[in-house]
Amino acid sequence: MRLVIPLAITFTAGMIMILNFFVPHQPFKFLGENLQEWYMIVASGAIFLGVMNLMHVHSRKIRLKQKNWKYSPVTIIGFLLMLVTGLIYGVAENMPFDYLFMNMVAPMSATMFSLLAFFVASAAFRAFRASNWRATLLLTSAFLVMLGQVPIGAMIWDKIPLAKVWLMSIPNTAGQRAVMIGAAMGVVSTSLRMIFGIERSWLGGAD
Amino acid sequence: MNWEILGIWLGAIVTLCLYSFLYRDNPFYKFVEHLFVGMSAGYWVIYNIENVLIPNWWQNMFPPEGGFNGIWIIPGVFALFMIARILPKTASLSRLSLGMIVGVGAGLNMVSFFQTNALAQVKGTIFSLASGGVWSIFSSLVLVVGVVSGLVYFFFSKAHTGVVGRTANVGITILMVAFGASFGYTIMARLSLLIGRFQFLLEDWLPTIPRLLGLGG
Amino acid sequence: MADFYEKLGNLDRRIIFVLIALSVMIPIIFNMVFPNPVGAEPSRDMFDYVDALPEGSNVLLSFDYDPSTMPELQPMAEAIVLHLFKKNINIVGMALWPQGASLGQDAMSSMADSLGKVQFEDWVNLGYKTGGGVMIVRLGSSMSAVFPTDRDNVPWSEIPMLRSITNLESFSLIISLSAGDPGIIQWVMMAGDRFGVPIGGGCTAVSAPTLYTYLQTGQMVGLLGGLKGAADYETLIGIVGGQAVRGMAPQSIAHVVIMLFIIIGNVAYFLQRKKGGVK
Amino acid sequence: MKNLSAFMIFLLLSAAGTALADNADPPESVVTEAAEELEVISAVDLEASDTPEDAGGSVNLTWQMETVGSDPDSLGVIRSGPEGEELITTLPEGTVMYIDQTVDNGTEYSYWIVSYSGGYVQASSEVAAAIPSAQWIYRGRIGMLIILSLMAGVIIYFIESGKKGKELFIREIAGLAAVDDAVGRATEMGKPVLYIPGIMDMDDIQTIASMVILGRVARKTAEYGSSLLVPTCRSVVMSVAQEVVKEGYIQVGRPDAYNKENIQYLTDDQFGYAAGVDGIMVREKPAAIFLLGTFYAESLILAETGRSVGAIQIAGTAMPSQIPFFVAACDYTLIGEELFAASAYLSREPKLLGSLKGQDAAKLFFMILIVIGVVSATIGDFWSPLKSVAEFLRRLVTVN
Repeated sequence: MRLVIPLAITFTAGMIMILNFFVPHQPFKFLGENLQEWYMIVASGAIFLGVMNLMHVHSRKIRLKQKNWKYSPVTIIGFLLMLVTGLIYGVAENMPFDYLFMNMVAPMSATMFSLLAFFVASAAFRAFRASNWRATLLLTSAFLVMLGQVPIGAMIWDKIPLAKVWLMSIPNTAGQRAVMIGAAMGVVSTSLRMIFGIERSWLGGAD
Repeated sequence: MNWEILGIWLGAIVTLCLYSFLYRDNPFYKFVEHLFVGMSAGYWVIYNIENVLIPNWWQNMFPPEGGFNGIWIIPGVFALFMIARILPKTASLSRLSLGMIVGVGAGLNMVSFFQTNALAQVKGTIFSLASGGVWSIFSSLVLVVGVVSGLVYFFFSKAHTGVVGRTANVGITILMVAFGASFGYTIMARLSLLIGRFQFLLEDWLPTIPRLLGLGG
Repeated sequence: MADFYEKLGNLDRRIIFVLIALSVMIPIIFNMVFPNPVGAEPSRDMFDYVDALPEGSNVLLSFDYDPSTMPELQPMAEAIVLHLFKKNINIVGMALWPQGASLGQDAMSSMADSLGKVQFEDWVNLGYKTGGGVMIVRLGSSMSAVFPTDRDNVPWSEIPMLRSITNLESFSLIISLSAGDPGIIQWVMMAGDRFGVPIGGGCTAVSAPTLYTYLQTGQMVGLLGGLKGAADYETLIGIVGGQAVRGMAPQSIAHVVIMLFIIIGNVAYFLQRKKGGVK
Repeated sequence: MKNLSAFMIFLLLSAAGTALADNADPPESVVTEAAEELEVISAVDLEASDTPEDAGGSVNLTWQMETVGSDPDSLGVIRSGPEGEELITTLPEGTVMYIDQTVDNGTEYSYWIVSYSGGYVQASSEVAAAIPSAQWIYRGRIGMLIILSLMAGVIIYFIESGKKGKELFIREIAGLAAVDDAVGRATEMGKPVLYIPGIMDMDDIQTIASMVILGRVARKTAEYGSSLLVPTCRSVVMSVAQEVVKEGYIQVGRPDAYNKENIQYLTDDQFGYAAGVDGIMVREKPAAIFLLGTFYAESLILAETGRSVGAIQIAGTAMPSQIPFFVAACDYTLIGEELFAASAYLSREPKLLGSLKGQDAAKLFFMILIVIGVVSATIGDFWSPLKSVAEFLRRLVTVN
């Protein structure tokens, strides 16, 4: 019983979403459009669950004086800072919340993102070794495309940028398509298993 | 107090602290990492309230022009069920909400993946090979063979031996070429991000130091 | 000696990090500009096509992007506008993205001012219209039905340069500067495939690979991909030290550094294997 | 001084000039009046039709404007129906279409367009009528519906035949064969296992697939007795992960070893999450890291840091743009569909293996479709009857 009702809800919601795509008639149109919004609301509301967990984990760390507990207050204060400024002053431009976002959260995001420039370099150095013929192909095509991206490629041979375009438009498209079509089959089959309750371990139930 | 300069300094300090991670884990990184997690969690809570809960839920239930729309109680109840997890007694209610979320996700993904990832890609691969010069024909052939043999690689119920094995080998080869190309191509976009951060540090932040020390304008 | 190669092969990644940082920092500090030779690339095809257009032809330039992709697309917009003006080609600007209209206005009016081009005679900005692909199909039958006025509400009939224009077939070329959807794909499918108008364009580096297929099939005459495409166009029309070309200096050095590391890694790997130092 | 008086004269002159210009207005209005003598243009070729493929309650109107004559100030749409005749909307001049969404299904409505000029109706179009109705299917999606039902049928058939205990073969998937080793190694070294389920929410099918795999991994860690850390980027994913892991521990009889605190939410922020997970990696030094689910740019930030702490890394995603980075930085990578095959592979349950066979049949169908399509399109260039075969196949897979 503890699984039957959730699984029935899953089945109903899943079927409505599928029918909504094929059937313009009511009630599927109404239900389909509403369900998507309901989903958004439930997922957004759930964020409180997450932040309660975050606060719980860090206050526990402080209480039990676990390793690195001294940093936990930073997380809690940072969280409260954004929450309070957001609730009191709102999110309009040039208000404290926006100021903190623009001058702290956004630069932190941009900096984390930019770490990738270093990591692509170290990953390329380590992974691109011609240890077997497949690795050699991976290495060669990456190398050619990199050469084609910058002026030095055309200086060496003016056909190199063309090789880059070919690699990107032919083998890359072919590879991406194969991955995408295959993945779509996996998605259809996984969705079916969910909707028909064949796979139920995600509910914590025995399967 | 100059808020603009303070903002630049805050941005520069957190930037430098995060970069220090490249050397090794250290107290500066730990501090900013914890700050980042906390602040961004707070940001997303406010974001969800302002951009989803108020416009998509509250204002639907209580329209600004007055009245009450009872159907919007349903998502509210589902959201409460979700949050009911914190109490062990009511925790199992959250399964109902999970059931709904997974159902919507599964149904939606099934049609959209099938449409854009399968059918649209298959359609893009149905074309005449006999156009353009020799090179163009060769390229088209590589594309079609690549897609088909790539799909063979994903066969699970056949051992990769014999003809299937050889075709799957062609498939994985093309996949490797594709991955290499994609990797090499993305480097430029990643470097652009780094250039952007360094421009901030060198062109926005550094010039404020002499100004703060009272040197120059 | 095998020990040395092993060390080389397992180089501390922090050395790589430092070199990447330096290769980006130094060109910024010294404001370096590198030569940017253009090979036989889609950007050259694009340039050649525009360059071969006869004087006085009409080109539709659609600004299908917003500020978030400006670093890549705005240099393209400026370079293309400059080229068209220099060739005395009339530009009809429009946008499939709301904020594109004002970005296009910036590019066209600043270039027009410096070259003495006259609004409504040499260029016009029709502004933004919603509807994407469906709207483009309508443009195929009548331009003035979709754009009764230009961006500043000047009626179609009062704009001299639009007298010769009825529908999409009045244009010798359509150029879309595209950051996503709607963008080049809609122009190719709706304007190119249905009405046979040649399509060219510029796009972000991320979306370039998907669009290369249209070059293969001849559905596009040329394409500028990302910063490199913008830099190519600047070089081809003879701008020295343009925005995009300057951005290529740190890119070039960092790419070379990464490629050198790949070479070092492989040399070390092979020498080590030759000595039997590796499994 | 001389300059100043010259300036005054200039000012006076220019003021006079402005006044003169003001006086020049009347002739212009004469021109306008002359234009008004032309007949105001009316709408022609008015067509009213039921809005196709909708839930009803809507009528599409399209028309053209006459080309010769003076433009009206505005247009009015008049509707005649059961409630009588009414002006339903006024539109700016130059408009050529309108959708009336205030009608009832099954009732006939008549429409005409009037041209206003100077506040009066100056011209009127012909009348056009339509009966709005609701449709039961999007016609452009019938092909997709057929193919999808076919595939669903095949997959479900194979699942059923799997349930009946038919022996099913499944090829080796290197990344999944290594799961046991990875967990075992972590146990030997006394280090934790880190499981990262991607950054998307529970509505994402890759996250769902990842949760299923997490259940299997949890059972292994429970059996071996190593600890399992699951930091998540979404609250709902955290909840599901807690359920799944707890269940896994219960199933192997180790509910005592389950630690809820190990499954924690960090932040919804993509890079905030990456920063937090990087911190966990360098401090907890896991011996095995699983990166399974939907990943975007953070994929390499996580994988490179994981690599630097010396963990065995098993990654898997269906995001084509991120696979190359996992291939470069991880020990094993599940590519695309392999991620979805993982739960079947790890559990070896016949019904799940059956669904894999169904997927293979679906792929075979598409491969045949592509090959027939390409061959007929190519030969069709020289022998036209085959061209229509290719066209048919393209239409079949076209979705509108």
